[in-house]
Amino acid sequence: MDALVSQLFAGLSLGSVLLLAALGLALTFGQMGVINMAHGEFMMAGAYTAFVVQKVVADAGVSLLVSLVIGFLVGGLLGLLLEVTLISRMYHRPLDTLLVTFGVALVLQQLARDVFGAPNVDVRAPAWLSGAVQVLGVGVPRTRLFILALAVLAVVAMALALKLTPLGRRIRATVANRDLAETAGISTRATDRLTFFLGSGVAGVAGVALTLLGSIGPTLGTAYIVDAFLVVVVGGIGQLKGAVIAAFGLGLLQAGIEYSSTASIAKVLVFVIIVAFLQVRPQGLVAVRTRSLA
Amino acid sequence: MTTHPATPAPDEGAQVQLDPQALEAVIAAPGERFRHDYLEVRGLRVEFDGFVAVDGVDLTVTQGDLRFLIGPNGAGKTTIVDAITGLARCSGSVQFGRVELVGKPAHQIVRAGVGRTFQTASVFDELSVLQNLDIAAGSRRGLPTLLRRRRSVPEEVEQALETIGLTALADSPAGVLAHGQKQWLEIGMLLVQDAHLLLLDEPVAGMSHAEREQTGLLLQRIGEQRTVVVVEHDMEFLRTFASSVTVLHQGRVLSEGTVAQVQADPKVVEVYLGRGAGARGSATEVE
Amino acid sequence: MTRTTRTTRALAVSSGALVALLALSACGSRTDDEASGPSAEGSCVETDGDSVKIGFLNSLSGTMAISEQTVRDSLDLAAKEINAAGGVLGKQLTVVGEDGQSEPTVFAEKAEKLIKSDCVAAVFGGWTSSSRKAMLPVFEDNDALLFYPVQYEGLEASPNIFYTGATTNQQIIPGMDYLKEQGVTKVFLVGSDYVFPRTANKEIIAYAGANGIEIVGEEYAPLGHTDFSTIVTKLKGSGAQAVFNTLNGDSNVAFFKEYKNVGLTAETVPVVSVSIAEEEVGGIGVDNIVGQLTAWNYYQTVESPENEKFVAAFKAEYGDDRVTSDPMEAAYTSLYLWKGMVEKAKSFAVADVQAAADGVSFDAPEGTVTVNGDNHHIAKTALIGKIDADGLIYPVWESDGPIEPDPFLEGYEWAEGLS
Amino acid sequence: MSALWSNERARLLVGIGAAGLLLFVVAPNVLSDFRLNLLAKFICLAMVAVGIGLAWGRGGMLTLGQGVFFGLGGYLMAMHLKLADAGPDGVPDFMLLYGDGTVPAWWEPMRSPVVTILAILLLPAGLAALLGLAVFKRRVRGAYFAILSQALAAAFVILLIGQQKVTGGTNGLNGFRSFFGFSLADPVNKEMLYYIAAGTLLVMVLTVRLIMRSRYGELLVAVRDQENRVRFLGYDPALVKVLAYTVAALFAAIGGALFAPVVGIISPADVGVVPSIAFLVGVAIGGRATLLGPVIGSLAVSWAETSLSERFPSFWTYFLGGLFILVVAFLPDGLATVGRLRLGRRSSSDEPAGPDTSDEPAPADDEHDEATATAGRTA
Repeated sequence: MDALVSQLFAGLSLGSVLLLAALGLALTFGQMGVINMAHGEFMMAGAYTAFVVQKVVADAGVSLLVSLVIGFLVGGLLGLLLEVTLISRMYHRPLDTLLVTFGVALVLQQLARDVFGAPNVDVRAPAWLSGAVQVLGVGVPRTRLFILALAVLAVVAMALALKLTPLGRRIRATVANRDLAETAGISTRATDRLTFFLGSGVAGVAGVALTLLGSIGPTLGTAYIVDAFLVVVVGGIGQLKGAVIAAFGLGLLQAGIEYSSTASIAKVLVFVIIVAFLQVRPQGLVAVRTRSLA
Repeated sequence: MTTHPATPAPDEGAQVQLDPQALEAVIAAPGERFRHDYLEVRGLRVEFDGFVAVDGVDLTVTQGDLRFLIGPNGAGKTTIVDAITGLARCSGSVQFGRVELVGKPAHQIVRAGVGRTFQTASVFDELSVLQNLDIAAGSRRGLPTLLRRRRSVPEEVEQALETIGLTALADSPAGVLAHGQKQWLEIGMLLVQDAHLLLLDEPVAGMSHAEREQTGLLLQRIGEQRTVVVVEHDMEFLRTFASSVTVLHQGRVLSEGTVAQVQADPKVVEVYLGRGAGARGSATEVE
Repeated sequence: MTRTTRTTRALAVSSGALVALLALSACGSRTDDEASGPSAEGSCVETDGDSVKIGFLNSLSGTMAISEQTVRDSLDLAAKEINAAGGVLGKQLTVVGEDGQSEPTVFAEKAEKLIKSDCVAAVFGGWTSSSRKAMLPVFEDNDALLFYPVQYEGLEASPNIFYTGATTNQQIIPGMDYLKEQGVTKVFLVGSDYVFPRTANKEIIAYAGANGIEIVGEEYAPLGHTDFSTIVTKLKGSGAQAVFNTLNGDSNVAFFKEYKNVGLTAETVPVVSVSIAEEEVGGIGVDNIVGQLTAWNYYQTVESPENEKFVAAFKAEYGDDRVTSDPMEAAYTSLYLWKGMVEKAKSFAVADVQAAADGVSFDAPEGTVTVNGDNHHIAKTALIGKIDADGLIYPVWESDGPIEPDPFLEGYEWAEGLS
Repeated sequence: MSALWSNERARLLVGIGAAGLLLFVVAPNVLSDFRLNLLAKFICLAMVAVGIGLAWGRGGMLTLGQGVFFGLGGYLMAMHLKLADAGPDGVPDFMLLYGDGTVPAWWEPMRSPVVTILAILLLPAGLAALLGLAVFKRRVRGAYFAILSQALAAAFVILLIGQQKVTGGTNGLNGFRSFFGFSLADPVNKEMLYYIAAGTLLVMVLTVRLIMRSRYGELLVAVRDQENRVRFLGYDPALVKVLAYTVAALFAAIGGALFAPVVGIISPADVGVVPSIAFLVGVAIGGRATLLGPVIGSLAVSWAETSLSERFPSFWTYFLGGLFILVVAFLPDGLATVGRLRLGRRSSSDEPAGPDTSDEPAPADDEHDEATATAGRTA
């Protein structure tokens, strides 16, 4: 029973990490069709932001909260820069954006290496996040709960923003029908930029959160990028709902298989299951049936 | 929503001309071949994520008919074409030449004799005009033939080139063609593909007046032998060339008959000139 | 006409491959033709002038650059010191540096370049097992010398390689000896999924079986794995009294953060790590790892005049904030050992150096080390260290003097049948 | 027509002659043994690039997982070399060290050189065909295909590393002594290996040339640019794509099979996600859709990496990354096409083909959940 509950939490926790990593992608890839391989590097930038902020703000708790905000801005601005300089020219060539952003990822990694040095750096976790709390008789690390909460918060915030704010409406209108949105007086260019800013900003937040769990180094992003894309693909394009289900589903699956076998086998099996799944539902879990030809 | 891209029509005096004589060579086959070909659509229904785009449409088009589908935006015209050709998933029944098409993959529907064009002329821009037609003519080629290079121009391709007046441009990339020429190329591709049922989605969009005239005559001639369905907004074109018209509204058949019958139908007038015109912004399409 | 054209073309295209195959069978030499040694053409090393070339081959780019750059630094330091002291056999060392790019194939390629194009007398470097395995045939085929400075999984002894890091009986087994002395009876094994951890754990399991220790779990994470919640959950539920950790690189950070977060501590369940040295401590975060144990043969805190000199020289060269670690020290030592061999042989020739190697010793920062001429490893003292709040590691236990290297564990009864 | 044809033929013969002269006469005479062997390695990598040029440049299939096929070819060859070195009924050294000292049953067939060569030619290509059929029939394409192929490479590497007893783990397979009976320590044999690689590359380039100029080649471009349009001409685009994908996999496998003896090692580091993308870099820079662009691009990048990265490791990354970004973003046809007159609009990647759906109803503004709002604009 204990094992079951703790594995459930391990799966949810892994799912929340995947979700944070994939949420920004769900926006940029899902809504705009841009395959941003540098998304992982935006997360890396967020993580280094936490490192830098902690140098300035001594208190670990305060600096974490400050970092979340600044990390969002750093990730977002990097994304904005990328959108304005490169991606805006390439909306009709989705596969080429994949390659270009891969090049950007390489350069950003090297930049991090040159600026912060190749060795990993450390960000201290605040005292109120250390240790574990008892949930259903199982010790769950507070950091994991924090990230779970953060992921849920981010999803809810994004869903609300898309649904309720004028910006969200503009994004949805643009995604749904670019020409019509244009004629309705929406600046689709500005909307694209904002969408990309938001999506990349969430990557920055994810990066800050990841400092609580793992290492902070130039290659931090590469560990997550493939998984994050798989979440979006499995979830179904353009679907926050799908991404949420996919992230937690894959998290639980990975944790479950890992518990009864090994991490390596779990990883391979999850990949195999995803490929098989896409055979059955190439459009992902939650798909919008349209006349578009994807 | 503007339907017609503001593509400049090719120069009025362009040398390019359709060649009806050559057409005769292409479709010279005895009319017998097409005798039993007719399109029969029953209870066609297409749903997009809860939104019903086509709702129980019945349609019968016989050989020799030049049927026009009209209706305001969102009426489901293109969706019907999509459903017939296997692009949109649908329920109901679509039979052509007594072969059930619903449920077949698109390429097999084509092999059953159904051909279509797209609203935005979709030809292979990077390939030459000749290559475009050659590909259209070759869906039954085996792998050994495919893996060899083309040594000579197939006869039907040569004739189609003449028919659509693009012989001189045979080796130019299709991407450089004027809009109207691309539309003709698409029609040429349908001809070499030996389609018995031709579904044309706005074939004269963006064409000059003279080009429309020529295209209309071409379609009329083709329509004598084969089954032709045209989705079109251009009312003048319709009045000149349609032999029958089906008016669609909100996914249903609103009215059907000759041009005169349809124009006199009060329901049609209501949809086009009543509330529909302002709301949908399609007044221009009605003239 | 068509027919002929195609035939002609087919002929033309296949002729290339055909010619190559024919040529191969005509002038290629079969393996079984002759048992000729590879170095038929002889070495191209220049020893006539007043300098001699040596090669340093470390990853300066890619994932391993973090670690290997530090090794390169200490190699450079040793070369500088040796040159300042008059060189080797009166000849100044000219260093040819190459980047292995963290890729085994590049290591093989660059090793060949150093040997064949640069004509170096010896090559120093390599870190991962795969880079060493990739270079091994190159050094054997060209009869050249490699000095490899990193602790590794053992089960290897090439006449063309000198291993100046620990083999398993100088690091893994002492680590277990220590745990046994502490009365630990239940050990959990966690490692990255690759050759070193798998081999090490195989030996640990055999050791445990012979010493009444129960292995309560054995878990492997893919390289670069960052989510350890499941593994740590298993660990926590296993009743382990100690953990033997062979995780590599970034995974350590995620592992120790998770370890701490579920409430495990060095006091309740200590972790013995064999891949965490001084420079990794900062990246993991001292908070997360303080009090945990490591098994090495050298720490910056070793108290000896040689080490004080080494640390001081290193800091003077590269800055006060730099730390020294076991692989760095082993690399530093390797250059001095080669110097000792060359001077004993009074020759730079590979065969002479090999012949002179046995018994060459050096008062290294870690203590006196001696080359074993049979297996080309060196005798070294094992040290168990504890990570302190200042980020340094302090020895808490040491073996009874230098341990003779035994890469195939031939001297251990329990290890029979392992290899 | 006939004049053009013979002219073209003359150009072809001159091209073959020049390439042959360069590869078979100039290079072996100018380069040292070491450099020649290096060139052989680059040539093996260029073989993958030729295949990618066909699949991606001509067919629009951006495959981020060619490392899988490269690795399969390499490992199959390496298995044979290890078994051959071990002698009849012998056990490869690493299995003695890390495994239980027995050769697994699925290794046994590789003792035969004939079976090995057949396996190299058939297994990876067969896998590609099966995979391609499964994926393309379900119309998984564009970005989805790219990501899926990347995931495949990631899974392949984890599998290789995890099965150390039978694959050598991270160390891979290495330390080959002979190649079909010829000692690899002998420079003469290494040189012959180079000739084989160079000849093979030449054959591959000519094969791709034949394919590009065949009707199938035209059809492939048509599928790349307007997949649905091709479907509505009565073809099954999946089959068209599968063939090109299979050929690309075959080339990658042969490249891998020669890579193992040339370099002396095949390991997970050569076949994973990053090397798989690295294969693309040369192709993109050289010119993905051209015949020679991928080959020359790949050779040039390999060469530049070797000669520049050791001196300027950090600068090299910026340079390569920057060049890659600029070429893909602003010169999608690669450096091979600089100065060539471009005719017409070029859509190099697979845009959604077919009709724009302009009479699709505009989604309601805010009543529905995101589901309705987020339709459309997918690749």
